[in-house]
Amino acid sequence: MTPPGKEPRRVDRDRVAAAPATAAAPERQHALNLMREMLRIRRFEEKCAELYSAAKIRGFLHLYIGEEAVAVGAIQPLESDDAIVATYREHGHALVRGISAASIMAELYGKREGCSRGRGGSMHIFDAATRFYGGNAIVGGGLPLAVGLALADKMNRRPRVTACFFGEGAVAEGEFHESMNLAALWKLPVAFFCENNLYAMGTALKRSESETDLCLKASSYEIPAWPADGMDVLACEDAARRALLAVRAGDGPCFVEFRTYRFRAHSMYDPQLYRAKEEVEEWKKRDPLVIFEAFLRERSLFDDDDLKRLEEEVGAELAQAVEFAEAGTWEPAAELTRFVYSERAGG
Amino acid sequence: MTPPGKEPRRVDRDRVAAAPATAAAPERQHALNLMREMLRIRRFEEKCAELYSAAKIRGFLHLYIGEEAVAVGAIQPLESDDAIVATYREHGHALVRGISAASIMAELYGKREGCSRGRGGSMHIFDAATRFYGGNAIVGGGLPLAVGLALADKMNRRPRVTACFFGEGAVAEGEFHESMNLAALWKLPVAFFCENNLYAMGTALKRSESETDLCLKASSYEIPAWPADGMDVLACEDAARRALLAVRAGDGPCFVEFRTYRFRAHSMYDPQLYRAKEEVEEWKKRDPLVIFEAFLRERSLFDDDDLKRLEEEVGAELAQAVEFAEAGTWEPAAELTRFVYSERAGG
Amino acid sequence: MTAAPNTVRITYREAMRQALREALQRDPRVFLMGEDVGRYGGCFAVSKGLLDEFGPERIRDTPLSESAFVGAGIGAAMGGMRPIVEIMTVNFSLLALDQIVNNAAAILYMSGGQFNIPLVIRMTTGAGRQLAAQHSHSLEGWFAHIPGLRILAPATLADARGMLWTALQDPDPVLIFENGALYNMEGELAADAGAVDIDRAAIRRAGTDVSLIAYGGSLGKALEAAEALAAAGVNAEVVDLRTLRPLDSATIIDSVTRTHRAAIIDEGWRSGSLAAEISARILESAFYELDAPVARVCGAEAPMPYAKHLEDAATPQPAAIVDAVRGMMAERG
Amino acid sequence: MTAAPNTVRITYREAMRQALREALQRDPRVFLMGEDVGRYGGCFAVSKGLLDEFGPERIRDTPLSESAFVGAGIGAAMGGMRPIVEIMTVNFSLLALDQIVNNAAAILYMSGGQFNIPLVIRMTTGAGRQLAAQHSHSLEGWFAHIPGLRILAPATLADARGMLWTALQDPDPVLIFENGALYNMEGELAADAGAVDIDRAAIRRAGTDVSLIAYGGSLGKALEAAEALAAAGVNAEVVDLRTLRPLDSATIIDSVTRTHRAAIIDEGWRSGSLAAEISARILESAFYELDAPVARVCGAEAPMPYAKHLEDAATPQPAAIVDAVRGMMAERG
Ligand SMILES: Cc1ncc(C[n+]2csc(CCOP(=O)(O)OP(=O)(O)O)c2C)c(N)n1
Ligand SMILES: Cc1ncc(C[n+]2csc(CCOP(=O)(O)OP(=O)(O)O)c2C)c(N)n1
Ligand SMILES: [Mg+2]
Ligand SMILES: [Mg+2]
Repeated sequence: MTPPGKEPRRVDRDRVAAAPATAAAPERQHALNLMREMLRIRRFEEKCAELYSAAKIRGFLHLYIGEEAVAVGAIQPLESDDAIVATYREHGHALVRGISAASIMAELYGKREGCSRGRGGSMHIFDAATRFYGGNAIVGGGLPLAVGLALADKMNRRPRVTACFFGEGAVAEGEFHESMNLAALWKLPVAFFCENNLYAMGTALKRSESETDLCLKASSYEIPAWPADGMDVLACEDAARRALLAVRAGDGPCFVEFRTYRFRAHSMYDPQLYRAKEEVEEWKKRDPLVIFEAFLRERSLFDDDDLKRLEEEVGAELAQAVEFAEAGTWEPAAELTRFVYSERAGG
Repeated sequence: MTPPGKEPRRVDRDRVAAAPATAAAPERQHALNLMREMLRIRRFEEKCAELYSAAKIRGFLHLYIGEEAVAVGAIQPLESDDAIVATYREHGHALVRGISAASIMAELYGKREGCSRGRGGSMHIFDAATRFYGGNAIVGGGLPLAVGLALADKMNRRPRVTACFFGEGAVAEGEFHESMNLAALWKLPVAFFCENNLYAMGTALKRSESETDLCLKASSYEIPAWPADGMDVLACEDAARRALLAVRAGDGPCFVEFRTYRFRAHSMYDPQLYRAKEEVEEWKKRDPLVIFEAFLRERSLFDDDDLKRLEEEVGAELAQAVEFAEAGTWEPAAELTRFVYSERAGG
Repeated sequence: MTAAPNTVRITYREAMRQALREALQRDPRVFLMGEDVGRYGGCFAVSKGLLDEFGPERIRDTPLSESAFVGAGIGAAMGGMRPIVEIMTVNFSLLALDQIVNNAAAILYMSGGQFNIPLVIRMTTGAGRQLAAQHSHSLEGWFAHIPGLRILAPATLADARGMLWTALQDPDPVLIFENGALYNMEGELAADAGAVDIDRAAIRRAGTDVSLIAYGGSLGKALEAAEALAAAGVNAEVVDLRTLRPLDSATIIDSVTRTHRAAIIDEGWRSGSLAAEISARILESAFYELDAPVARVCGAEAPMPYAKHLEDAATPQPAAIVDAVRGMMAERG
Repeated sequence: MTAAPNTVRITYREAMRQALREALQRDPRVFLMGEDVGRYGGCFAVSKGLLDEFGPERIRDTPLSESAFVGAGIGAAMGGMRPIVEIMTVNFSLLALDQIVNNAAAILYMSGGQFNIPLVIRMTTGAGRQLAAQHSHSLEGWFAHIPGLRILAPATLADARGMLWTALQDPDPVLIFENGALYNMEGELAADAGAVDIDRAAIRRAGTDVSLIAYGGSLGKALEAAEALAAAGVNAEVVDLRTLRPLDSATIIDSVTRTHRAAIIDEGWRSGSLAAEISARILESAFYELDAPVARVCGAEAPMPYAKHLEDAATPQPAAIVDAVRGMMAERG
C-alpha cells in the first residue's frame, strides 16, 4: 500500500523558453501599412471621444487608444475568409478588418446606414462581408461563439481560422475555461488572442487571478501559448503569424497573450481611481505609434513626408466617415421589431 | 524591439514529485473504524439498489459502491465544525459524517422523517447538525457554495475547513474554474476533493478534458494539488489529512485528486455501453474493502471474528434504518409549499 | 396489439429518435451535440444507436460545459451548420442562459439582420419522475418570454416525430422542450409521418362548453379531464398550444369566443406563468365573450419535491382541472 | 434649491449608498461583494467611498466570475454572513442563474427547512441609457417567476434608502433591481429615512377612474401619464408594486375594484411579462368589477436597440399610457 504522489504538484514556470529575437526590419510598404492602420485607429478613437462629448455618440464607449498595435498586428495576417470575434472595445479590430470607417461611425451615431443599422452601437459592430462576428458586450461571451465557428470550419474541412479577441478580465469567467477546453479537446482552429491591458475596468489582474501568468493557464488546457509585447506592432504581428500558422496546421488552438495597456479610461465615465497617473505615463512612453515610428525612422523607412501623407489620408477618411454618419438617416420606429426574427420567404 | 517569449509555453509535468511512501499500519481501533465505515456504505448502497428494484426508492439513485475509501478516508479527519458540500452521489459522505442511516433511508423513501423531510430524496441529503450542506444535483453547482462557506469562516477568523466533493466531470464546468480561482485568490479554507472515477456518466475523462491531469489543472490556479489512490483508504486518509493541515494553516485551498472507480452503473438505468466489462473487473480486484481487509489481516489486525461482528453491527443498523423508513409517515400534501420561504416569527 | 394499416406502433422516444435520424440523413449540415448523446446513448436513451450510424463527428459527446457547447452551437450555426444541441434537463439550461439570451436571441437583431442563428436546442423538461428540485422544472413558459427565440412543446407522437425537421428549416433559434414524462408514451403513428407545421395551435378535442388550453406534458391531463367532464355533461374543447412562442393567439381566441370559458393548464409555476400570458390575452381580446373568469391550473409555487405524493400535488392533475371547470360552470354566464 | 426642514436633497444613487453604508455600520455580518464595487467605486458609482470607509474585506472586489461570486454569496449566507452581492447589470445575472435558481431559491426547500439563505443581490436593470441589447433588459418580472425568491424594485428615494435594510432582515434571498435610469433622480427625502416595509404595494397617487399599475423605472412615467390624464379629466390612481414577488394582490385588486379599469406599465417584454400575471390576477379576482379589458403597456418584444429613438419606442412612454387609458375610457362600462 504505497500512497502515490504525496508531494503537492505545481505548474512549473521555469521551463518556459522565452527566446528573445530581434525583429527583422519590415518591407517599407508593409511598414507603412502597419503605421497607417494604427494611425487610423488612433484618430478614429480620438474623434469618437470628441463626438461623445458632443453627444453625437452615446451609451458605453470603450476606446482602444494605446492598444492599436495588437489589433493591427494580429489582424493583418488573417486571410479574408478567416473569422473574427471581438469585444465591446472593437472599433480598432473592425477598422483593420476592413469595415469602412463610415459605416462604423454611422453605427456609433445610431444611424440606419451603420453596419448594424443603428441597433448595435459601439459595442456591437457586425459585418458579414468580412466575417466579423461582433462586438460582444458580455465579457467572455464571444469565446463559445468562436469555438463554434471553428467547429463548423473543421467539420467542413475548411482551412480557416477564427481569431477570438478578449481582455484578460475574461479569463476569470467560466466561459473562458469551458471554451479553452472544448477548443483544445476537439483541436479546433481558434486563435485565442488575449489583450492583457492589466485592468478589467478598475480591477488589476493580480486582484482577479490567483495565477497571473495567463500563458500558464492556457497551457493547462494543452494549448500552446506565448506572450507578445503588445506595444510593439511587429512583435504582435510575429506572434499572431506563428499562432495562425500553428492553428492552420490543424493541431488545434493557440493562445497569445498580448501585453498592452489602455491609455484612456475604461469607458467614458471613469475617474480612474484604481491606477496611478505615473503608471499611465510610464506606459505612454511605449506608445505603439511613437515607438514604431521611431523604429522606422531609425532605419530610414519613414520620414516627415510619410507622416504628413498618412495623416492626410487618415484625416480625409475620418472626415468622410463623420460626414456620412451625420448625413445618415434614422431607422423608422415602425421598423423597431424588424430583425427580431429573420425575414422568411413570403413572410 | 525584441519580441519577447517566442516559444510556446507549456505547463511542465516532469517536475511533479510523487514521492511514494509506505503507509504505516494504523492503530487497530482506527483500522476497525475505517473498515466499519466502508462496510456501512457498502451495505447501505446494496440495500438501496434492492429497495430501488422494489420501488421503495425512486428518482435518480447514484450508488457509491467501489468508491467507499474516498469518503471514509477524506471525512474521518474532519473536525465536527468543518463543513461538507457534496454531490448527488453522497450517501456515503452523509453516513461517514454521522447523519443517521435511518434518516437518510427515510429520505430515500420520501418520508417526513427523512433528513430533508422527503423533499430532497437521494440527491439532496442535508443536515444542519453536522454541517452537511447537501447533496447537489447540478454538476459543479456545489463548488461556489463551498467557496462562500469558507469565506464566511475566513471573515470570522474561524479555523474551520469546508470539504468540497465533486466528480472529475465537474472539472469541465465553468463553475469549477471560477470557484478554484476565487478560493485561491482569497486564500480561502476549502479542501477541494475531486473524486476521479474516470467517467462522467458515459463520458471518459479523456473525452472531456484536453488535459487529463487534474492536479496540473489545479496547479494552474496556484492551488497545491496531489493525487491519492482512491481505492486505498489509508492513502485517502493520508492525502486528506495533508490537505486539511495545509488548509487550516491558512494558506488557502488544497486540491486532492482521489483516483477511484465506480463499480456500478452511473445511476439505476444505464446499460454501461461506454466501458468494457473487463475494465470493471480489473478495477474490482482493487475493491477498497477487500484490499484493506487483506492489508489488515496480513498484519494480524483483523480476523474472521472482527468481520462477523462488523457485519452484524452494520446489518443491525441497516435493518433498523429500513424499519424506520418503512414506519415513517408522509408529509401532508397541505404542507407542500412549506419551506419555500422561511417561517418568520409571527408568520 | 398490432398497428393499424399504414400506421406503426411507436413511443414518443422512438419518434424523436426517428426525427433525429431523418434529419441527420437528409442534411449533412445537421449534427447532434450534447452530454452523453453518443456513447451513453443519451441520458433518456433518445439518441441510442445514432453514434453507430453517424459516427462521433456528427453525434458529438461534449464535456460538462453547457455554456460553451450551447455557444458553440450558436457559432456553428453562424458558420453554416445546422446544429442540434441537447441539454439533458431544463435546469441545466440555466448554465447556458447567457448564450441563449444574450447571444442566440440577440445577434440577429444586434447585427442589424446580418447574422441569423439556425440552431435547434432540445431539452427535457417537467416533473413526474421524482427527480426533485434540480431536475424537474417546467421552464419552457419562462423561455417563451424571450424575443428572438421560438419555443416548441411537442405533446403528441406526430409532433415528436415532425417538429424537429420543421424547426431545422427555421432560420432562427428554436428550443424544443420534451416533457420527460412523455418519453414512454406509446401509440399509433402514420408510417409516413414527417414534418409538421409549427405555426398553429391544434384543437385536439372539439368542444362547446369550455376551452382547456394545454401543452406538452399537460395535454394528456387536459384530455383526461375532458373525458371526465364529458361524463358530467360538460363538453370541453382541448387546445394544444404546440408552439409557446410565438403564441397562436388566433386559435386560442377563436376557441374561447366559441366556448366562452377557458381554463389553462400549465405545469410551470403559476405566478408569471405562460398561463398568465394566455389569460391576459384572452382578457384583452375576448373580454366581452367571457362568461366566467379564466382559470389557471398550474404548478404549485415551490421547488419540485421528491416524494411522489408531493410531486403529484405540485403538478396539475386531471381532478384539479375538472374542479376548476366545475367552479367555472357554476358562475353566472 | 434648499431642502425643506427635516428633509435632505438627495439622489437615488446617494440614497442607495447611504443604505449600504448604514447596513455595513449596523451589522458586522454585512459585506458588499461584486465586480468593481471597491477600487472603481462601483460601475454606476453607487458604492463610491465605501472601500475607504470599510476596507477591502467588506467591500470586496471580485473577478469577473458571476456564477462563483453569487454562489459564494449563497455559501457565505449559509455560513452566517449577510452578504450583499452586486451584479453590475441584469444581463450578466444570466451567468449566475444556476446559482440563483437551482441553489439560492431551492436549498431551503430541498433541505426540508434546514438551511435558509439570507442573501441580498442587487443589480441594475432597465433601458434608457443607450446601452443596447446586452445591457438594458428588464428581467425583474422574469425573476419574479421563481418561488423562493423575493423581488424588490425600489422606484422612489425612500425605497432606495429603505428597502435594503428590510431586505437584510429577510431570512431568504432577496433580489433588488435598481433601474439604471433612476440613479440620477433627485428629490427630497426625510432626514431620518430608514427601513421601509416591503410587504405592501403603495398608492403613489390616489384616483378614481383607472388604476395605473407600475414599478421601478415605469413609476415616473405612470405618474407623468396620470398628470396628463388629469388635464383631460381622467383621475388615475397610480399603484407602485414595490415588491414583485410575492405580489401584493390585495392592494391591486382593491384599487381595481374601486376604479374598474386598469393599465399595467411594465418595461419588460410583453409576452410573459409581470404585467401578464397582474392582468391574470385581476381577471381571476375582479372580473365582475371590470368595465373594460385590462391594458398592458409593455416593452416592445425585441432585444433593446442602441439608437435613442428606437430605444424610446421600445420602452413604455407616458404618451402610450395615456393612449391606452383613453382607449379604455371609451369602452362601454
Ligand atoms: C459578464 C460581464 N460581466 C461584467 C461586465 C462589465 N464589464 C464590461 S467591460 C469589463 C472589464 C473587462 O475587462 P477586460 O476583459 O480585461 O477587457 P478590457 O476592458 O480591459 O479591454 C467589465 C467588468 C460585462 N460586460 N460582462
Ligand atoms: C450541470 C449538469 N449537467 C449535467 C448533469 C447530468 N449529470 C448528472 S451526473 C453526471 C456525470 C457527472 O460526472 P462526475 O462529475 O464525474 O461525477 P460521478 O457521477 O462520476 O460521481 C451528469 C452529466 C447535471 N446533473 N448537471
Ligand atoms: Mg483588460
Ligand atoms: Mg466521474
